[in-house]
Amino acid sequence: MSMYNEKVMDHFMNPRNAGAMEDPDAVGSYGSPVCGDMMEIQLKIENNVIIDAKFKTFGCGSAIASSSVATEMIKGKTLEEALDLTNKNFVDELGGLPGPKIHCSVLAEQAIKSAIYDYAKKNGLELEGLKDFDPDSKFDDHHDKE
Amino acid sequence: MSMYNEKVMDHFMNPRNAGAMEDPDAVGSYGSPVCGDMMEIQLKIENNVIIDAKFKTFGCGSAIASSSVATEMIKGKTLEEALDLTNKNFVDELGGLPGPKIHCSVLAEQAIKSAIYDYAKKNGLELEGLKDFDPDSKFDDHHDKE
Amino acid sequence: MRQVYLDYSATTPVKKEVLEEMLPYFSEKFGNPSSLYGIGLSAKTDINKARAKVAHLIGAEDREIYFTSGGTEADNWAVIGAARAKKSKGNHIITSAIEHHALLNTCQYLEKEGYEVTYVSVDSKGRINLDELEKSITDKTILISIMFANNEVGTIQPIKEISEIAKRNGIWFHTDAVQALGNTPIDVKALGIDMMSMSAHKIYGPKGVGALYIRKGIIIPSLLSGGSQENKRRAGTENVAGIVGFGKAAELAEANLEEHIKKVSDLRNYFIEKIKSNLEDIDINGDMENRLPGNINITFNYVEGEALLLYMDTKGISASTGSACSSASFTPSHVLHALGMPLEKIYSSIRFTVGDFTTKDDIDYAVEEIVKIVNKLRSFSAFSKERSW
Amino acid sequence: MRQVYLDYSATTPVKKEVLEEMLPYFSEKFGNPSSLYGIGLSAKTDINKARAKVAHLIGAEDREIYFTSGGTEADNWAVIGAARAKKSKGNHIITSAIEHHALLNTCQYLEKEGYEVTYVSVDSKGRINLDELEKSITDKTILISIMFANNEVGTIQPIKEISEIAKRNGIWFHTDAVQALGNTPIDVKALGIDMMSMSAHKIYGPKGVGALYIRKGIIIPSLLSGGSQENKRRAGTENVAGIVGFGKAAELAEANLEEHIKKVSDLRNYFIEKIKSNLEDIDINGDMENRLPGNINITFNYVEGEALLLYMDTKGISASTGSACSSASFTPSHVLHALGMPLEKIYSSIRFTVGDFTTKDDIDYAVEEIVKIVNKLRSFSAFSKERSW
Ligand SMILES: Cc1ncc(COP(=O)(O)O)c(C=O)c1O
Ligand SMILES: Cc1ncc(COP(=O)(O)O)c(C=O)c1O
Repeated sequence: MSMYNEKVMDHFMNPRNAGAMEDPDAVGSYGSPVCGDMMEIQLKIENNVIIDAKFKTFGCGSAIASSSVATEMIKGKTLEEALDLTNKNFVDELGGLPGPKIHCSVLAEQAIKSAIYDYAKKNGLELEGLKDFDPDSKFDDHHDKE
Repeated sequence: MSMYNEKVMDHFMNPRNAGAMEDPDAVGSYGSPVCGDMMEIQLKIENNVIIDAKFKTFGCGSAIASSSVATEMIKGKTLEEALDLTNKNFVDELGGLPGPKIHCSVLAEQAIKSAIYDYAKKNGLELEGLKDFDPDSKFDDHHDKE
Repeated sequence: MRQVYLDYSATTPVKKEVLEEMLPYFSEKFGNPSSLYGIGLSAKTDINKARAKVAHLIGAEDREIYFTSGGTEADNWAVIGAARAKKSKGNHIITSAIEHHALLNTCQYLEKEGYEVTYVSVDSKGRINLDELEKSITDKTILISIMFANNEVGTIQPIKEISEIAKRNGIWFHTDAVQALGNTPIDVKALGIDMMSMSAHKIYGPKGVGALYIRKGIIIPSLLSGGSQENKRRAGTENVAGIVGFGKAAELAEANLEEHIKKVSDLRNYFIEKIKSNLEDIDINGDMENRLPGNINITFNYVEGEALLLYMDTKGISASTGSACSSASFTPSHVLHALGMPLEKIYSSIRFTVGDFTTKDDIDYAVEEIVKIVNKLRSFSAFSKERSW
Repeated sequence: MRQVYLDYSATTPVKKEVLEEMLPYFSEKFGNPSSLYGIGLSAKTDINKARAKVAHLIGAEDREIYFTSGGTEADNWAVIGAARAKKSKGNHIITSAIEHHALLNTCQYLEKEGYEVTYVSVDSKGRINLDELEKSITDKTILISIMFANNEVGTIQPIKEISEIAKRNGIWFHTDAVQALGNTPIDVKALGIDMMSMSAHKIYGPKGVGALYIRKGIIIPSLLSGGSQENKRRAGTENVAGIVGFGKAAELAEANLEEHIKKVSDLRNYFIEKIKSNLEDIDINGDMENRLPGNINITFNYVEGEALLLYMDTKGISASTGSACSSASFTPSHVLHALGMPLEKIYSSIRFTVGDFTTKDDIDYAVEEIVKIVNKLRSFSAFSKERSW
């Protein structure tokens, strides 16, 4: 018996794309250790398409599982497609997270946006999906305070 | 298992001198149904000595056991000797009563005094032991109120 | 010696099926339900299964059931909780004169703090006066708490009518259903109940576990604060085995309800008829129409109750004077008093309750012995038909 | 899969001897202790035998022990009871920053009512500052409540010194000994304790039963009112089976105390040595001198605690982050915070507690698995020795 479903547990126990790559084209991160969650993401990008992704996460089960599933989902996607993905897509792909844990999936969404922003900046791209992205936004404590 | 000791239970289950006699020389009572305890006592008296005693009691286990043991104890005693007996003697003879039940033994002491008073009145006796006895005293609720 | 237990209202034995369900939770599935690992989470799941069973028995939603340490805690919580939650609205509580001490003493505690309490009277059968209830409402009234069924005389109150009065006046309605649960159909939604107290040990579950139904939307502060158990409303590591047992007992109560009521009320009526035809000068107290199926309350005139109980005990027959918790305190029943009975009759009254394990044969034995005992005690009582009180 | 339970501070399995003692009280000896007949009176007697055992374990008199539904109720009762009893003297309570939520939340509840509460700080090992304690006393101080031993880091407080400060200033002293009971010698008289909370399920007894020691002479109002159980100070039909189980657990705890402490602290030290020599970048939190024998609290730097717990769970290893009851609430431990630890370290801390059924072999297995897990999680953590937080 576990608080997470089987799919979450699988992504958590056998995270896909965990680790680092050489010479990433884009790097992003989100979170803060004082909030108990921090994700770093690295991307390889060719012709506007994400051809590889790696993550490093300090965080709870749902943070790690979201990192895993998110990196899987963005591979093969164009940058715009990747920017369209929200934490809800990751949660759905995972088959759901317990209520107080849903916010942890925001980590992946924001880290991905941050990496693509890094790439856009370096390559002078203007991407519709980054219109509202503020790389300096304060990291909100996305945990439920109770 | 019972709240009373064996001796009390014996006097309660097999009360000595329960019932009534013909032509008693003295009759007394104490208690009130509204207090849950009432004892009536009848005595046969010869030469100042109690030669028989009978009781009728409406009351709890300790009231009945005290009635039984008290009537046993006064048989063969002179009136003065009987008047000297207090509820403590009955309790001791019974080997003790539970704390909140000790007051029930007062019933027997007072009923005996009341019967001897009846006898003294009818026979013009003046008994030292009745000096402080007030036959019209209000019946105090001798139960612990809690 | 033969044992005939006729005090099911005081407590019931834990049914075999209930105990079996509880057993694994002591030494194997012993995890703390607040833990994140397997045996903790599964304990939590099993508590919630029990919650669903209790909820189903009374037509509530699962999340409206909060487990407590018993009926007493549920009563204390409901009343003190409502008093604190509604402090700004008012300080007046309406209850009845025949409530259990868990309720009455809590009200008295609040009275010392300045709350005002009206104790609505009951008629000679133990039914509350609805008119008086409605008239006693003021704009400061914050709670009406009237028990579903009385523990001593078994009278069932007109709950629906009371809840309508409460609703009409915008007042919360709590009911102590400790005795009613499993003994009469209860649908909290249809009956319009806002809060309801329950206890496992009256329905063949374990002692030390109960529940408060709190209708969703009602917010009262915790009585026990601390950890975040019970959706943060009742702190303390859960009595997992006890709760699981309560769940099973509730499930059985629901499955057997009709049969239980039929069987037990037949036995009750058989007892009453039999004792009536074998003894003179007895009164049957309470209401024969609106009555718990197992309850029998009899005045054995001229015989003091405790003496009768003890004689019965020596024959293996268990019954009680008034409620169990006041049996040891030797004070005359406030319930019979509220029914208008004179003290001497109160002292001479005994409550018998039959239950699922009672047989006709038990009753034959008990009545036979009781008749002998009453006759013996009457033979040397200070009172009698001739010398009446 | 192999199961290694390392969370004895969250709860313990009921010992076989304890369960055996409890079993007859469910369906056979099921009488209500307030009843006057045999099975009622014998239940009462057996409760009192259990009371004597609990009293003996802590050097109290029997009548100073009041059974409750657990440690939480005992804590709530002691604090609210003292607050109400001493209202006319003052409204100031002193406690510590590292108390269990059962105490802290009760204090917060009272603060809302206008009481004032001082939360004395602790040093980095979790020992309270005695100077600060004494200085915070005012003429309005009515209660000092400092836990005997902490549930997260296991630090044992200087109880005698605290009680002397309390005595010197004429203030009642309550201590939450839920974790200390059965894990360190306790003599309430020698230590000068006025009230003390206990819980059965931490000493191999059942969940849902505890006790409050109230020194004779101390009078506080009831938290639960109703029937006249527990010498009229704690109402509610007694959890007879639970109380009997608590009694047996107390008896065993007393008989095994020395052996238990030796065995468990040896295992603890073995665990700590072993993990230290197999993993870098870990911190052992708390005080190695004044510590509960079974407590181990470790920060695994760069690895988040919940993730670690879940990986451990898949290997059958049970432990917890902070206290069990806050594990499910995902808030960083207030205890580690009070010790001055930064948040990221708090998130990376795990409490292990070894107990009577732990073996050396269990620890070998657990440490081996934990090392593997920590290394794996570190391999893809956002932080590391090189990229420290
Ligand atoms: C009507 C009623 N309310 C409350 C209670 C108290 O319940 P518990 O014994 O579970 O505390 C009882 C029984 O003792 C009862 O009969
Ligand atoms: C120090 C401390 N106090 C109080 C409690 C609460 O006790 P219980 O779980 O019996 O309510 C606990 C355990 O949960 C504890 O560790």
